[in-house]
Amino acid sequence: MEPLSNRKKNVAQKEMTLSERMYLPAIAQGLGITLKHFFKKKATINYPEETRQRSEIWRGLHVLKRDENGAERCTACGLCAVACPAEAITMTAGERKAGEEHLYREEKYAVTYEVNMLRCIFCGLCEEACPKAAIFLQDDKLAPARYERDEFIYGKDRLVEPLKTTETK
Amino acid sequence: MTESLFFFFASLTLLCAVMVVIAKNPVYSVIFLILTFFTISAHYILLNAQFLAAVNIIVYAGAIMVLFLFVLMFINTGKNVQGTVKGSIISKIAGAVAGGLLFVVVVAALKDVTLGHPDPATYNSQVGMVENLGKVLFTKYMLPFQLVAVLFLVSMVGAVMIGKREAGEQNF
Amino acid sequence: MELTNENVLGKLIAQFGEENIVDAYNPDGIMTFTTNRENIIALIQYLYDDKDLQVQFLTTMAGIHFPDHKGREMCMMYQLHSLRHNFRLRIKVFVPAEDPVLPTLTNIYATANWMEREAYDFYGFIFTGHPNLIRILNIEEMEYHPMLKQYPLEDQTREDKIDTYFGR
Amino acid sequence: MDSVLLIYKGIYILAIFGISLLIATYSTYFERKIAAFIQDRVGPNRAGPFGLLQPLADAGKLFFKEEFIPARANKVLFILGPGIAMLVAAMSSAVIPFGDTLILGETTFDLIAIDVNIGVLYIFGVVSLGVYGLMIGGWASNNKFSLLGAIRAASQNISYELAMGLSLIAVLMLSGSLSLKVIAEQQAGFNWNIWYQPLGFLIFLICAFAETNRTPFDLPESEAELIGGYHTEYSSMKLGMYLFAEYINIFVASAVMATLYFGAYNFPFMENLRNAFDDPVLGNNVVTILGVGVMFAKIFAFIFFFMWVRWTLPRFRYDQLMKLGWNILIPLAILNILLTGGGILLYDYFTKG
Amino acid sequence: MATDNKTADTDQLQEFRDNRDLKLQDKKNENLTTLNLGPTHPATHGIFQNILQMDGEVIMDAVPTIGYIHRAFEKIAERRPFYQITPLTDRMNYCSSPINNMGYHMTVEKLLGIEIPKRAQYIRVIMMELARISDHLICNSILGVDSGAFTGFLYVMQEREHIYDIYEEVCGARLTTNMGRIGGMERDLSPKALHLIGEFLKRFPKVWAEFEKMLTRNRIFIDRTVGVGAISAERALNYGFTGPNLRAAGVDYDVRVMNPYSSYEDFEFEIPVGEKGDTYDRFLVRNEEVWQSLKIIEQAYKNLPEGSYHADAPHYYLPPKQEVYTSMEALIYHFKIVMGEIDAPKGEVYHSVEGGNGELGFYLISDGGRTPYRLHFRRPCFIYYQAYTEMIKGGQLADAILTLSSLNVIAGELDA
Amino acid sequence: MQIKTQNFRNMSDTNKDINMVEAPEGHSGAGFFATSFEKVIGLARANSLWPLPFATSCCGIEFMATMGSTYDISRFGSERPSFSPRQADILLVMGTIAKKMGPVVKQVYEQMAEPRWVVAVGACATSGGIFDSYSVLQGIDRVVPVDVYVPGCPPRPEQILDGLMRVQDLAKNESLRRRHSPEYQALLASYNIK
Repeated sequence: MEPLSNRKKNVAQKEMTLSERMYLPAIAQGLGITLKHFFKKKATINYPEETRQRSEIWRGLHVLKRDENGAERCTACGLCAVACPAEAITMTAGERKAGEEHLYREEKYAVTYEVNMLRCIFCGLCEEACPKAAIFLQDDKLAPARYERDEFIYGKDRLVEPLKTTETK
Repeated sequence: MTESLFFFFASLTLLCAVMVVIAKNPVYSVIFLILTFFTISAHYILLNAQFLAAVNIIVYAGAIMVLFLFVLMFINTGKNVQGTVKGSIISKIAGAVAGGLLFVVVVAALKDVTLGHPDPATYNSQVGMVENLGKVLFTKYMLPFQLVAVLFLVSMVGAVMIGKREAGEQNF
Repeated sequence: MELTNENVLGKLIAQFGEENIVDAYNPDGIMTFTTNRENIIALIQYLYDDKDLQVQFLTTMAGIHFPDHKGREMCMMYQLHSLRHNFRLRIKVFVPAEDPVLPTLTNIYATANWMEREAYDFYGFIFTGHPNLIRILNIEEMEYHPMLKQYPLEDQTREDKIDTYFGR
Repeated sequence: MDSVLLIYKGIYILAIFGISLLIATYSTYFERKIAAFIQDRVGPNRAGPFGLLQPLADAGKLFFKEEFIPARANKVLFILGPGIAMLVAAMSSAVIPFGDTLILGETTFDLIAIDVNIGVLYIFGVVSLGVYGLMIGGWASNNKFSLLGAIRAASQNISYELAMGLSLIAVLMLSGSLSLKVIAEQQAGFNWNIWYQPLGFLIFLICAFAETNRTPFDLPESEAELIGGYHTEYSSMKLGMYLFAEYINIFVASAVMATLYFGAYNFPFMENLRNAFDDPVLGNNVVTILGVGVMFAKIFAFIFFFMWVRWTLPRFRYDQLMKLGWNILIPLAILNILLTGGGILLYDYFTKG
Repeated sequence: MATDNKTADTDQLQEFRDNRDLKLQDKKNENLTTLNLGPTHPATHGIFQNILQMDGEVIMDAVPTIGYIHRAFEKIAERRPFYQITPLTDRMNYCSSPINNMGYHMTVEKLLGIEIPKRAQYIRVIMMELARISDHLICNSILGVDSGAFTGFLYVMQEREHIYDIYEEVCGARLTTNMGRIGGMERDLSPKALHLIGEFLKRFPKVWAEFEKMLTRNRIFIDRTVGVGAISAERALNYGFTGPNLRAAGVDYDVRVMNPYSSYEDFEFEIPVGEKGDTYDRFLVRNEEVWQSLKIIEQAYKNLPEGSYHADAPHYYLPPKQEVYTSMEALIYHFKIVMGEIDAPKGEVYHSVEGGNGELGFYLISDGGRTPYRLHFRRPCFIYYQAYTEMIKGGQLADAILTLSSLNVIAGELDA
Repeated sequence: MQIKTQNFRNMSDTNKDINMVEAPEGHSGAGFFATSFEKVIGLARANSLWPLPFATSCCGIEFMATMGSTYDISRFGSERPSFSPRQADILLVMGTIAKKMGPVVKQVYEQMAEPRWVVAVGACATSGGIFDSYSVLQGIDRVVPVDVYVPGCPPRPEQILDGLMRVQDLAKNESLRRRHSPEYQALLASYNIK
């Protein structure tokens, strides 16, 4: 077929030369390459003892952030649930009562907030959708493997960032 | 010791040979045939003919029977062959008659054979060894040996011709 | 010949008549027009054989379901491409939902085989003359054509979801 | 045969059997490690220090895995298959001289299990039987992939046996003996057969790869095509026996190559070393023990080579494999015989007049 | 033709089934073995089934079955807002998801009429070419694996890890990248990402040359692949082949050149073509394409223009987070976009990109709602696999496996 | 090369157990021997888990990375992928399982020899993930019992290795006779297997 463009470059096969026909030179060459690698430094990372550096924007396990005073940022607007293509987020909203200002930043808050980690595809759309900087996908944590299905419904107890005081424990 | 071994191997040989005939599954037949070759090789070893023993195993058990088995496997693919050969009564009778005749002929031929007993004084136990065998083959039996070689060559050429007949087809 | 949407359309109308080439427009630079199932194969064959056009590449075929268009609910879209002239065109055929029968394109394009099977699988189009019109992606025991708009997407057995949150 | 020698032979045979098993076991480990190192990985390192207990873990697991006989398989043959493979593989190390003589007190011990005068033929015969294990096992599984594997194994082994035998004949012409012990003794010092038989060795090497079903000739079990080939349906220790048999075969093939072409237990300047000792018995024993070490070093080198090649080359296709065997190797082997014969004649002509 | 859809359907179906059974009956030759290749055969690298009729090792006929991972992409796409479809495209050809992502984004941008700044286009080009490299890398090294040479695969997989590092730095994921947004990228290339790309450009050519050295001129490999699974240019076009598999047959059709998108017209590169369209040609073409991709990345990396990484389209492109927290207007846009209430115009668009495997097309019909009315994917693998039967007939089992891996049929794309 | 593994430590622990069996009578009984023997076999199994990579889609590509040099699953003794179900110890289901594929998964599971474990890798295999559609099985635990779930879409190789280590934990602590236990039989029966 005549060319459709002027950028054609034929890479088609060349005839084998005599030395190529004899198998051995190419085999020796291949053996040389593998032997070179035999003595090379190994690329393996000894997980779990060593962990590989992940990028700072890696989309790992979710966290519900607190603000600088330790109050929960989430205001249960539901945008993350709408944005979730896997429909993995569910929540129920509640009104903040008097005296709870140190717990919840806004007047509305999420009474329950559940992420189904099995459904979740870690696409980051919830993080992008959140207008309150409440939900983030951490780069330093991965969702661990577990034995039971129920253990993957992450409620607020596992999602909300621990308070600074508990962190020091 | 040697005698008891001989009887052991002889009976085993006969048993295996009978099993070759009566086994229903052709694959079993082949396996018994292989066993038969082994026991025959054992006889060779009893006769101090180690070379023959080894060659018998290499050629018959190691190569020819592999081909037998190979072909059987090909034929048997997927189908559960029960091995019952359905022949007419006539063929059965014919088989029996032919077998009987052969038996009679063998008996008649061997009736008067006197089994030679080697003289212990002159008997050379090394007669079955490779060196002696080679010497005999290349001196006394030179012509038959060459003829056999030619025969082999002819049969090989014939086999190649048969194998080549299906032109343009990829075959094994 | 420089292929432009206009002169190709003119050529086709001259060949097949105005009543068979309707609704021509360029939504995205690709000429789109509608024809009917009586002419579709002849049209594509003509495009294939014509020395000037050389439209010899079937890019894709897609079924579309418009439940609101009465009498022409089912649409089949053929997108063709002339590699020689880098010219694309899109042909649509509308058929009623009760009678989603179209002639097969497999005699011209081998690639149409599976595309038609896919359209059959998804929408229930029936292609007369197709060598092997059976479901391709779904299990054969399936009783409906899932891409039709009236059927739900979701797996009906899912338990871990509360619909009220998702705005749908 | 006196009783001391008989007991010695018994112990020796057991020892050789044990060593074969041990080497086969650890071959799996080395295979994994070598593969890993070639591929820039570290390989097994969790089971024991450096992963040294890995073969034991595998064996333990395989022993306690469920025995499984497919419903439509031929039960007798299905069990027989791996047994034959294992037995035949283990039998072949009997005639290999792992060392020279060891003199303890009055008695002289030959470091060879059975010194038959047809050692080469024995090896050859036993190796040719090895294919039955694969064939019977593959056929009995009643699985098409297994059957294809079995068929491939059979035709491959038969074809390559021919070239192997022909390449051997050249060595036999040089040595004039079928006994491995004699062949080993002839290569004293640095007078190895490889110097006279480079082409023959190459052919033998290629055939050894084919006979042990190693890449590039691993068609009977090629994973990408036949899943597991003849052992697709095998689980548990029966699979283990097949894998074992393969590694024992590699060990034996390496030993045979070392014996036939690389001077067996001989090493350069061994005579000088032997004479350096005042006590001839001590000298002999030291050289013998060193020789055993040298022999095993050669064997390990070959085993390494087997693995090195496996992780480098692509495999052949069935018809190409056959073509290589019949159209290239066998003519080459015959040519090699002719060359060797001519060489011997010329040598005789010039030396003996 | 019967008017009742259902009965017509079932009658027709029954007739076709009968026909098919008859055909199979004919083929039930005594000498033929039926071999079921798949759906979990190791060499299928994904899931599809082939029932082979074999005469010994030679394949006489094959009946392919697909749909084992049919996931109903097109149906799901009709139920999701535009921006939520990007994660779906990730999972189509998962070896080169950025190309899918960006192809889809470009399609929607075409519908919405958004013009993308040069910088964003160049970033897209870099990402797409990296994706092409990783795609071809897998395909060619898997060809090695299936022919028994496992090691080269692991050598190039290490390089793929470096490509993944770059992805990770750009979008935060390794494989299902969900990269970019409608209207540009979600963030600019970070200095670290730029550094990683530079490193990659330096290191990769050596690795790739080594990989080529291991296989390209090895006679065992040449014998295994030359003449295997060949398809002529005419048949290939009739089957709708595109991409490397068509180019291997000698047709220099490349969407990047024929219908340039995302500034591909700015770059200097060649279209490698083969002659016979066999497995070896496909291998060579992919090898060369990797070099060409490297060339493109190098050019884009050197001439990366300054400017914004996204279009100035507040109706469609999410405002920066900081503004959402502070400005009311941005918050409103933010809500509207996330809820999917963007004003998509009515219309239909077809846009195609040169995917890792060939022309990857998106045919989008919008009725102005929050979701596409219809989104059809032109999936190259779906088209290739159709020709597979024809390509392997008369070959051996081993050929069939190499042909399959050299076609690079990816089940996720095949079944959609 | 530096080895700092806990498994190694465990290994020597069990060696102690074995030694203790040979301790004077009165301290050990048959039951004790049985447990330590079980432990040894458990350890052996844990360090020799041959996977059957049932890779259908994206997660399969990440499994390739797991097998690759950087992550190297062989460190756990699991680099020998057994594509024949008879020889495999763990079934790694990676990727979407469509309803058309469901019976195949079950068949493969049935063909596996005991002991067998199933790991569902990735969102699709565990729950269907984003593919909540008419054609996708919503989690393979509807057809076969799953031992370990690995979330992620696809999981990083680290997570796959994590799942493998969970299986190792299971294997170490499992009774040799798990297969005969009524609970296990009931579990299989609930899936209508055998």
